[in-house]
This record gives sequence, structure tokens and C-alpha cells, in this order.
Amino acid sequence: MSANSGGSTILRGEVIGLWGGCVAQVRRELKIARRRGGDLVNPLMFLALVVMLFPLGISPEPALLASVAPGLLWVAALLAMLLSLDGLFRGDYEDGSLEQMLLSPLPLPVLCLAKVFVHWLLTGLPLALCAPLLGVLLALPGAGYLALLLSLALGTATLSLIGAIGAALTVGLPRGGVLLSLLVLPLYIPVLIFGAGAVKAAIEGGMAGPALALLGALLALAVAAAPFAIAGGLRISLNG
Amino acid sequence: MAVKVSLRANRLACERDDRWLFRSLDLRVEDGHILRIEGANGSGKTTLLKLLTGQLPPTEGRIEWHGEPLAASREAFLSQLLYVGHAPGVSAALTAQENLAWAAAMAGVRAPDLDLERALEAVGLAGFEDIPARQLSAGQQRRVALARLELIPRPLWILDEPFTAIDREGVAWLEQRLLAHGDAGGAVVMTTHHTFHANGRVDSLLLGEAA
Amino acid sequence: MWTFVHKLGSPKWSYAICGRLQPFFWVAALILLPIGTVWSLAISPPDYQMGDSYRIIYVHVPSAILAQSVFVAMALASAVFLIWKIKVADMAASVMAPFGAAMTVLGLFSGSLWGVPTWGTWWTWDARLTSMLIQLFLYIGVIALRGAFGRGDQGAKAVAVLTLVGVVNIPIIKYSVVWWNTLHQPATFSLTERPAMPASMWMPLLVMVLGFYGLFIALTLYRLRSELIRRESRARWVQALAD
Amino acid sequence: MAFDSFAAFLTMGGYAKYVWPAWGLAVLIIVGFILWARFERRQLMQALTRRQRREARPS
Repeated sequence: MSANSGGSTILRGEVIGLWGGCVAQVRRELKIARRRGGDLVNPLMFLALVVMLFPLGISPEPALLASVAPGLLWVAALLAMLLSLDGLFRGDYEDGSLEQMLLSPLPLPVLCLAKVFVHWLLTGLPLALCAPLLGVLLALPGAGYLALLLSLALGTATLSLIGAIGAALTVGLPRGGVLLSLLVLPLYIPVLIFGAGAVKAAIEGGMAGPALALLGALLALAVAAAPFAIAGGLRISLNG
Repeated sequence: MAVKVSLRANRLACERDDRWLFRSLDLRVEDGHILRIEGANGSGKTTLLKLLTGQLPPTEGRIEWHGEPLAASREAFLSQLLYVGHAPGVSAALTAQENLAWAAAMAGVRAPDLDLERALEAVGLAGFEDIPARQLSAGQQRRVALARLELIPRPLWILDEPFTAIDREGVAWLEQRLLAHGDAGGAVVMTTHHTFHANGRVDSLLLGEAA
Repeated sequence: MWTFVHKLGSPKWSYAICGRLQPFFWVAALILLPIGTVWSLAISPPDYQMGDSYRIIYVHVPSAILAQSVFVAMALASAVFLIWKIKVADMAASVMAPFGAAMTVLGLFSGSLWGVPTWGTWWTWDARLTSMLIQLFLYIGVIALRGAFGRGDQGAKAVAVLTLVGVVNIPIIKYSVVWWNTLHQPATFSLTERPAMPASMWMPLLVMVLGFYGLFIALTLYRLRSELIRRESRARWVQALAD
Repeated sequence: MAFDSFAAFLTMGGYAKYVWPAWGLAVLIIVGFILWARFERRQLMQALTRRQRREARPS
């Protein structure tokens, strides 16, 4: 080790500001996800497997499958989101990175929002993009595809935000996984209702617009309020 | 020269889970101070650091940063603070350099690659820039965390057990680094059982006498 | 004002206040509930449409109202705890949760029983029953989270945040369930959304609702005192109680 | 009075098997909570006095 005995530091301390902090946070999360790899594929595999189970468990009859497809795809995507949540803060909690985030002069809710954004980008968005493919397996009528894609893209963002609250509250608990589902699933119900409702409405020749607008409203509310609850949850989990 | 560090705690008391960890604790940290907090396990060392970094509100008493209550000057305080915790804050999936770059960003300062390399070199990790942290030993991960001391300019350092997991050479370096920081007008607060060679330079605070 | 809030927050004072208020609510509950019971079961006239089966609403409606009120009360206590760091508020919230959950179960059970003669089925996905089922899971979540953390300040804060998140979500859940319900089965015949009741029917209902509230408050005060004893068991005033 | 006889009261106009269980659970919950609260208090006080006796006697 070389002795920098002058007591001075290398950097002069040029401030990067909030946006720079967010960009750094997003880039870090993307890098970690890329190195781990599995995080990106696992929810998609889960979705595909669950969707495959239903025709085997219920009936392969197209008419029947078509009638349950919107709800089925939505429930499966919701569960896939839920599964991916458990690890959202766990790694950062264990290695002490979360502590550094808490002690950053940058506002914690915004840093959390950046983290949740990456979670959605790598989990929710791929699910939304793949769900139409699986819709083919379930004989989803043609009018439903666009609504399915849009409702999932909007809805999974809300799911990420709400789920992150639960993940933040349970990150310090030894077996938080099951508890996390118990806390989060009741809060997911409105998103499920409006999401599946949008697809159903589109299939039945109605307008998917109102349901999508409601999903958008939920997302707006979640973006405005959830980061503060997530930040509060993390502070409690770390500091008691 | 303006005073850089002025952290005062008056009649501090902390109650956790219906148990008093300490009561009426007075403490002053100013430019050039190096303060070592000692105490048995469970005497509230880490909790005291959480109070001093503004993570937990004290049950009684007040903490002031430049005469203002800590809670009111949060952002100003945190932009003068460098904290290295018990866990190093080094992500296993990232390389040494990426970890350090992120730490600088969280501190809110810009860090060019060249400076990151120089900081890693200063903690003896030259050539390890692109090695993922999971392949580094515990001591090397610790050094990645301590490279923040070299890199990020902050007058107040608060360190939780900084001497754990590093070898003898690292301990000597860290001791020098802490003293140099104090001589340059910075301040250090740390929990440790390590005894300094230049012991006269270091103030000590013993927790848990009452218990 | 400030000193008053903190005085109220002091365990010893809270214990005394709860003790002084308690008898009024016990008396109210123990007078109102028997009167309400006799009135609603035996005196009020049978419904022209549903006959005597409608007497279930004298259990169903109070429990449904309590199921919601208790959660709101828990959320208020949680907010007080988080903002002013008054531990008594958290104790109150912790003591209320099981009663709220029990009221939700009672609401579900009575609603389900009422469904058999009315809809011919034990369970129907009617908007009120569905959101009550969700409410039950919210209660279970709160109780489970507290159980997972054990006693301690950390768990108390986590539960308070969850309760507040839950209470923000309850109206959204309700609205979404009603929206979903009208989408799937328009115009169901609901237990409580009925044309105006005559006074002979709603008066005993009012008595029952007030009786349930009285019981809830009395029980909360009583159990809050127990909780105070438990958490402050080292304090001198608690030691004096045992003598 | 809505009923002519006690027997009529018990049959609840044919709805006995729906009305009585609902009320039964209500009574069960109310009485159960009161008894539980009292039991809990008694346990606490017992533990308290036991500890006092334990700590009063230096062993």
C-alpha cells in the first residue's frame, strides 16, 4: 500500500447531483442483473410453465381457454412478479450497500424509485412482451393482444412499486418470502382486476380504455406515494 | 480557516426495546479529533453510530451539526460524512472499480476512471480493478470499501469496526491514514478494539459502564 | 398541547386514563348488547321479503362496520406512533388487530349464512363479501408481520407502515371490487343495500352497532392496560400493582 | 313481539339453521374475547408477583 500521508483525497468533490446519482444507480442494477443472468429469465420461465399447466389441468378446449385466458395470463404474470420480489433488496441488505444508500446525501425515495424502475424494466416489461406469445397457447382472441400487452406493461410497474414496499419491510427477516406474499397479494388485487378487466373488455368488443386509464391512475398514485413507503420500510429494516 | 466539523451530542440517551443502552452521554467531535468508541458487545456502539449519523432519533437529548439539530441539517450533514459500516457495502457481482464508482455516485461526487484506479492503487489493489468482488478475499473487499477514504473528500469519517478482516500491513496503513486525516483537519469517529501506536493522539469513549 | 400529548403518551398516565374510561364503555356494551339482542331477535317485525332470515343483519352489519372501523383506528394509532413516537399508540394498534380480524370473520360467516336462503349458495362473489375477504387478509398480514418481528421497536414501526399502506389501499380495493362486480354480475341483491328500513327495524340495528362499538372500546382499553403492564413490567408503578 | 310462542322464536320462521349459527358465532366471539382478555391479565399479574417474590429472595 502506498502511503498517501498528506491526508488529502484524490477527488476534488465535483457534485454530480440527483440525476447523476439515479443514472449511476440504474447502471449498477443493470450490471448486477447482467452478471447474475438468471433473474431475467426465471420469471419468464415461470410464466410459461404456469400457463402450460392450465390446459393440462382444466381442458385443452379452445373456447374454454379463450374465456379464461385474460385472467389466467394476468394471475400468472402477477405471481411471476411476486416471486422476483424477494431478492429485490436482499443482496444489498446483506453486503451493506443498502446502508450506503441510506447515508447518501441524495434522497432515498428517488434512489429506491431508480432501483424499482430497473426491476420493472427487467421483470415486468419482459413479462408484458412475452405474455402475448403465451396468449396464443391459450387461444386468446385476436382483439385481446394489444390490451394484454399494454395492461401488463402499465400494471406490472405498479406491482413492482407496491411489492417493493413489502420487500423493504421484510428484507431483514430470515424467512421473509412467504410473509411477503401474504402482505403484498391483497394489495395487488386492484391491479389484477383492472388489468384482466382491460383485456376482457377488449375481447368482448368493448373499450379497454377506461380500465387502462384506471391502471394508469394507479401507477401515478404508486409512483407518487410508494417510494416514500419503500424508503421508510428500508430505514426500519436497517435501523429498527 | 473555517471549522469543517462540529458534531455535538448533549445528554444523549437511547432506549431500544424497553432497555436503556446509555443515558446522558455528552460528546464533541471537531476538526482534528479522532474518537474511538469502545465497549462490550451489546453496549450500544453501533446504535450510537446510528444516532450520530442521523439514522435513528435519540430517545432523549440532542445532536447538533454546526449548531443546528441533526434532523434539520440532514443533507448538509450527509454531504460532509463518509461512513464505512460493519458490512463493506461492496456488491459481489460488481468489479472493484465498479463498486468504487457506485460508492462515489452515492456520495454525490463525480469520479473519473483514472482517479478510481489511483484510489485502488493506494489501498494495494492495483491490477484488481476488473476483478469481480466475489473473487476477492474478505480483506480485499474490505480494502475496496476503505478505498473510499482515499477517493471521496469528506471531513467527517464515521467507521464501524474498520480494522476487521485486514492484514497487519493494512492495519498499519489504515492507522496512518486515520491519523493523517486528523492532522489534515478532518475528524474520525470509530468503533474499534484496536490500540493505536500513537495512542496519545486518540480520544476514547467507553460505553456501557453503567450496565 | 405538547406536554399534554407526551403526558398522554406516558405509560403510567395512559394506564390510569384507560382505567378511568373503561367502566363507561363496559356498562354501555353490557346494557346495549342485551337490549339490542332481544329487540332484534324477538321484537322487531319480520321482513316482508326475507322473513326472519333478515335477523342475521343485526350481526352482519355491526361486524362489517367494526371490521372497517377497527382498521381505520389501527391506522390512526399507527400514524400517531410514527409521527410522535408514542409507544402507547402502537400498543393500542397491536391490541386492536385480533378483534378486527374476529369481526371480519364474523362478517364473512354471517354473510355466508345469509346467502344460503337468499342466493341459495354458501358463497357468492358479491362486492361486499369479496372486499371483506380481502380485508381479512390485510388483518392477517398485519398480525403475521408483527409475529415475525416479535416484540420490539423495529416490528412496531414496520407494522405501522404496513397498516398505513393498507388503509390507503382499502378504498382502492373497494372501488376496484365494485367495478369488477358490476362487470361480472350486474345488480345483485345485497344484504345491506336495501330500500329504506322502517324504524322498528333500524332502531335495534343502531343499538347493536353502538353496543359493538362500546364493546370494542372497552376491550381495547382493558387489553391496552394488560399490554402496558407487560411492556412496563420493570417500572416501579407496575411493581406496585402486584403488591 | 314478533313471535307467538317460544317455539316459534326458536324456529325463526324456518330460518333457524341460518340465524342461530350467525348469532352463535357472535356470542362466542364476544364472550371469548372477554374471557381471553381476563385470562391474559391474570397470567400477567401472576408472572409479575412470581418475579417479585423471586427477586425479593436473594439466592
